[in-house]
Amino acid sequence: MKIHEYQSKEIFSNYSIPVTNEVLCYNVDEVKAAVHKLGLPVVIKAQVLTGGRGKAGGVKLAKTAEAAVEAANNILGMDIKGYTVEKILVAQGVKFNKEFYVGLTIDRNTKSVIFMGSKEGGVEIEEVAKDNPEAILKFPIDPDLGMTPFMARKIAFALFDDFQLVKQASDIFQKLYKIFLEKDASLVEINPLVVTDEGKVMALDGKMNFDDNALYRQSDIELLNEPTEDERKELAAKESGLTYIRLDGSIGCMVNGAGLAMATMDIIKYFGGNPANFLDIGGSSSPQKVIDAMTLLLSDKNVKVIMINIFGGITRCDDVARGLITALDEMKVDIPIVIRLSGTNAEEGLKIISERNLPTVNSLSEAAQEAIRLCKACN
Amino acid sequence: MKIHEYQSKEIFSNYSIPVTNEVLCYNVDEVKAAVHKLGLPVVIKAQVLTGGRGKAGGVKLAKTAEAAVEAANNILGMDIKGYTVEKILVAQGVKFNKEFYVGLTIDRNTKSVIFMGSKEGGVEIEEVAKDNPEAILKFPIDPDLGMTPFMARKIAFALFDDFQLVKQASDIFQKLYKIFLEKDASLVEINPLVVTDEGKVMALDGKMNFDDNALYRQSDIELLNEPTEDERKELAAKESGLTYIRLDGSIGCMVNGAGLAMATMDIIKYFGGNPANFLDIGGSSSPQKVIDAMTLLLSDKNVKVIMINIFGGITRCDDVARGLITALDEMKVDIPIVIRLSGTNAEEGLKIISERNLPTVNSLSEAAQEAIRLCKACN
Amino acid sequence: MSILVNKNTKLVVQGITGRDGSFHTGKMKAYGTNIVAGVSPGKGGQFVHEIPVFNTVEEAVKKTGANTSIIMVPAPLAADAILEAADAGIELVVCISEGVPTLDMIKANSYLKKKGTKLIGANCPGLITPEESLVGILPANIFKKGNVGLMSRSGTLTYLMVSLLTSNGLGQSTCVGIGGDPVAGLYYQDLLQMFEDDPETEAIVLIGEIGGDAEERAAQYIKEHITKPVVAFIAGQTAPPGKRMGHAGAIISSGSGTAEEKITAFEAVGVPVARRPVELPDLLKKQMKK
Amino acid sequence: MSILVNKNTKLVVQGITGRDGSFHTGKMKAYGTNIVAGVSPGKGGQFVHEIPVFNTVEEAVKKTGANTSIIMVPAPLAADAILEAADAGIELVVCISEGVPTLDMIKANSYLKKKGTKLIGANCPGLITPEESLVGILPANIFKKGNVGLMSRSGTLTYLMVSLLTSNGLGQSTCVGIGGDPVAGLYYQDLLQMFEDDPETEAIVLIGEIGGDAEERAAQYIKEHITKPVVAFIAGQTAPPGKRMGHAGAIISSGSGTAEEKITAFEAVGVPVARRPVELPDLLKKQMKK
Repeated sequence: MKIHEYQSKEIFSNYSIPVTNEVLCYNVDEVKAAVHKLGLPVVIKAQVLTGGRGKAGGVKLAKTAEAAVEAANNILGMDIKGYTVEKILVAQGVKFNKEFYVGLTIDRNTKSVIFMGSKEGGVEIEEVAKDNPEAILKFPIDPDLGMTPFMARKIAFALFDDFQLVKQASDIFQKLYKIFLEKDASLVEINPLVVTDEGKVMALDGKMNFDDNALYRQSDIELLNEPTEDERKELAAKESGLTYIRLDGSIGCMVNGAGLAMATMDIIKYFGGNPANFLDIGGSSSPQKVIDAMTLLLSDKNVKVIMINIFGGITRCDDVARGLITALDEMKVDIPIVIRLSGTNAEEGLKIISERNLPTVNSLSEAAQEAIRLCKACN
Repeated sequence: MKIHEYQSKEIFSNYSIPVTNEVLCYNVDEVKAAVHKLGLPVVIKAQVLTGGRGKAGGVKLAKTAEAAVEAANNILGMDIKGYTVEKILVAQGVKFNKEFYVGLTIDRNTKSVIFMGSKEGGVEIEEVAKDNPEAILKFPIDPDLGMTPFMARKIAFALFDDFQLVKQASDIFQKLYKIFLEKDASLVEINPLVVTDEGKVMALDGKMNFDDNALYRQSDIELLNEPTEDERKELAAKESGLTYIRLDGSIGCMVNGAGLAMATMDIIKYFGGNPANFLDIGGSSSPQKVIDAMTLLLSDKNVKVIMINIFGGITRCDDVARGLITALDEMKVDIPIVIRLSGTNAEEGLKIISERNLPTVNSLSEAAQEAIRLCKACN
Repeated sequence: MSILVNKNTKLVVQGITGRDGSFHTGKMKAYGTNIVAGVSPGKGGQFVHEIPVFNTVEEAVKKTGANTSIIMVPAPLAADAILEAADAGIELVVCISEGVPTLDMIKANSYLKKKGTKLIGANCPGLITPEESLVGILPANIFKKGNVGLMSRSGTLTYLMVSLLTSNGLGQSTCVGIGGDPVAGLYYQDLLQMFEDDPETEAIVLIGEIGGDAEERAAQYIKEHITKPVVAFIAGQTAPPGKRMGHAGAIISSGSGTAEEKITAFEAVGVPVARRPVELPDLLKKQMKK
Repeated sequence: MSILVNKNTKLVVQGITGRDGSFHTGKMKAYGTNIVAGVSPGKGGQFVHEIPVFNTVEEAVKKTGANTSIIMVPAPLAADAILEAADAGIELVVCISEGVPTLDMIKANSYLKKKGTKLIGANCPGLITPEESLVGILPANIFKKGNVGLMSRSGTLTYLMVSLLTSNGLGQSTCVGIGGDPVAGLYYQDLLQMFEDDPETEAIVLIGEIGGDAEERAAQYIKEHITKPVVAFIAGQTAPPGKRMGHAGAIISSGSGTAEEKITAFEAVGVPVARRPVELPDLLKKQMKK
């Protein structure tokens, strides 16, 4: 789960990490009030749950109140990678002489939280990572020790020359780790962390992602969730025990298991087709799940064919077949369905299916080819 | 540092560990009000910073208001092992059917906090430890894990049969460990932890000691300190860099280092004398320390002879000698002094001393024997 | 031989009285797994499928000599269950539970390392040594005893692969589902080395997924340490970037972790990668003949 | 040989710019200890007694190859300094600082165990291998090279003992002050084994104190593992119960940890105990002749 810059910085601020003075605004009137309150210059920043807003023109420096209003007018309502800008952050302009990148995330290799720091802040860190990987320093944090003072100092000495800055930075680093742990984050980033002309270390931006598996114990974070329409659909699916991701093809897929679902999409593409979605109905096999999955697939107008690929394990093929029959009874399905059942209770499942004269196929490749054929026939 | 039962239970209560309803009282009027508030029966308990109050008659059950007043009258002002009872705790009487002992302390062998639990609660646990050591179960707590739910449950299953009790107890155990860590305790005890007739697990008593070395970061705990007069003297000494413990003999000792100080006392006793104190002037050797130490020794009217035993290391013997001369110049010293200097700058020190015609001796045994002789001569 | 589980496996089921725990205990027992105990706090003294239930893992180990544990408890309790198993001296812990918070797993892994306990999972289907021991929720009927060691980050895709292997006459020594979480227990490298050291394993199948760099690291490890033939498959060759495909591990972003990079990494160290599952058995046979 | 410190010791002084740190650095250097670096955050680039100062231990280790550290920083910072040394790959850490909170030392010891780092202290005078290396605040002039290994929970009492040994012609292989805190690093058992394994050590002196059961455990260990002659002394034979005698460790309560019990424990395993310090050299000579 992601949250906005202004929310991340509110959390930083609650942990006494210095951030810019700033006001969240929904309209131009609020921007005027904010400029009045903060003084000039200000920076106007689009608040959207995606990256790349800078390139998209979603960040503007304004030296006059008029410029601030103009920038706000331009940015509000702007589309950034499919996200409409509904909120903007008006932040006090700060003079600084150096930009750093710091971030914490999970490192699967050391099985720890890893701290990343770079003197090359202020730019897209992914590009630094690609072009100049040594410029990003990495420090795995021992989970039994946490971010000790010495470790925070060691990192700070690697980034800063002046001891006054080292002291400020190491304090911030300890707090960032504390935030990461206490909020069950999966990513905490400050880019840029700056040294102001007054010699103060300060977060000019903030980014936080959270571990979805831990949201149950982070109710204050969960409240901040602002899913997009697609994400809402995915969330609703998740509540029914389904993992659903909408894509742009026309073959609706229903598969059990994430890996098999990906492999199914791969096969469809391999034979020249285009999957309309990733849909994993998961391990357990209640017929209701199949009904929910069918509803989800049929709600996408792009779907021309449905391809069902089940490898019975925990999932029992006869359960799937029964769910499918019920779904067909309850809802109007006027597009073709290709079914492949295999594994636990496949024979019983196939028998149930065949009683309805639904087409079944034996292999995954066959299923994909048949789905593509039917899809082309629809056009 | 020790605190009272009522203070320990206030801390328990702040961590949501169930304790009895109770009121701290300083006089009989307060006891009457407390009985009115709590209802009958009540238990009246002396609040003193020492053990053994039960045997001394400092704990009484009162079934009527009159009995409560009588008990309070008896207990207030009572002397328990040299401590005068100035406060009493009036606690709601609770019916219970089983008493347990639980405690946490430092285990130097496993280098961890160790949890101790026994089904034989309500009695002096030291006696259980002596007579029936297997009745005390011990669980070292991994410092990297802390008191995990499974560990608390494991301990609780070892003590309780009923799962409802296990759940309550394991919750309490986790909180006790949290208290131990967050308050830098050196001992946390509940004796007895009872199961009430209503099936509730509850702390009827509470005891906490704290790590003196950590008091600097436990200001709320430090505020609870109530040193006795002797302890105040010891504390004042500590502020001058001295470790002083008053004993009941007549040979005042001034030594550098705890081990050497103990060995010096041992030697005095070995030759039939009696040390008036343990006094360690510590490692560094400012003359002022020697002056402070002399002042402390002379403030004890029992002291008949002063025996100085310095093994110069960090401590320089000439510094000690100079401090001694200054002390003799500044204060009236009319009792004999035996001096033994050895180690770093011993020669210079002895030279300074000999200029004042003060007696010096060569070995520790000789010093002790001379001090005893002089002491006897004083009587 | 085989790896990790075999006829000497004495299994304790943590969460045996739960719906899933009870169901799969039945399945595992039916397969012949030597299940000696179950654990469910407060249910000690009961029996599930005639298996005695204890209140704590420690008690189960003391009374039954259990050396392996499978965990099927709700996700918020799973990490604590792992710690309990390690504390009790269990040698191998298999955690099926899905949705365990990552920070819990980091803490648990650190403790396991200290205790020398092995972990498979969390969020995994478990593992099987065909005809000896099933410790997991894999559909037993598709497996066949043989000499191919298999490891996979995915569940049902593994079943598909195994059924292809079996129908092509390629039996398995041990098949391990390592799980798809960001922080998992034993990983490709660990298992590659175990298969390398296992005399019963003649060839290795590695089934990977998009996301992370585990496959790239595995490729590097194979180059440096593995002499037996290895064949791979990568799911998610056509997944769009930045989308989370059901496994926490299966996310590709910023141009790293794509299937193409992983395939390149494997082929660069001489590990052929099947483009479709159905191609894998033949690729494997070819490698084994070399 | 000797134990723990010798001519190969490359010492880094943590807290070198402090009053005590600077003073004892001078003393140790004068004795001939190979001090390669100092550490003091923010003072990197300076020199103390011509020794280069670094901001972090890691940097000091990288630039100078330091393998041993002595810590002379204020107590609230001491545990973190220990962790920093261990993190930087230091093999032996000697913590002089007095007054370190016990829970800090518990945490630190757990990490050291994981890293395989050895610790002496905290709250100890350090150690010396005469004529080779002094890592501590012990008065160097009383020591003499020889074959007696000595360990002690006390400071000045040790000096008294050593001067008695030296004046009786009994030189020392290594003398170690293990410190008097409730949770310390290397303890009697660890050092007993090291002296047992050290060919240069012919006999061992153990100086104990009242409080705890460390001496009783040492006696048991001697019985089971030590073949070299051992002689002991226990301070606090006449200390009243329940009084804290300056060392956190030296507290006797509830009838355990008394000098009498400790003496009995040693004598029961054939370790003679001197009643007065002055008796010890002769006892030792007698044992060595056996």
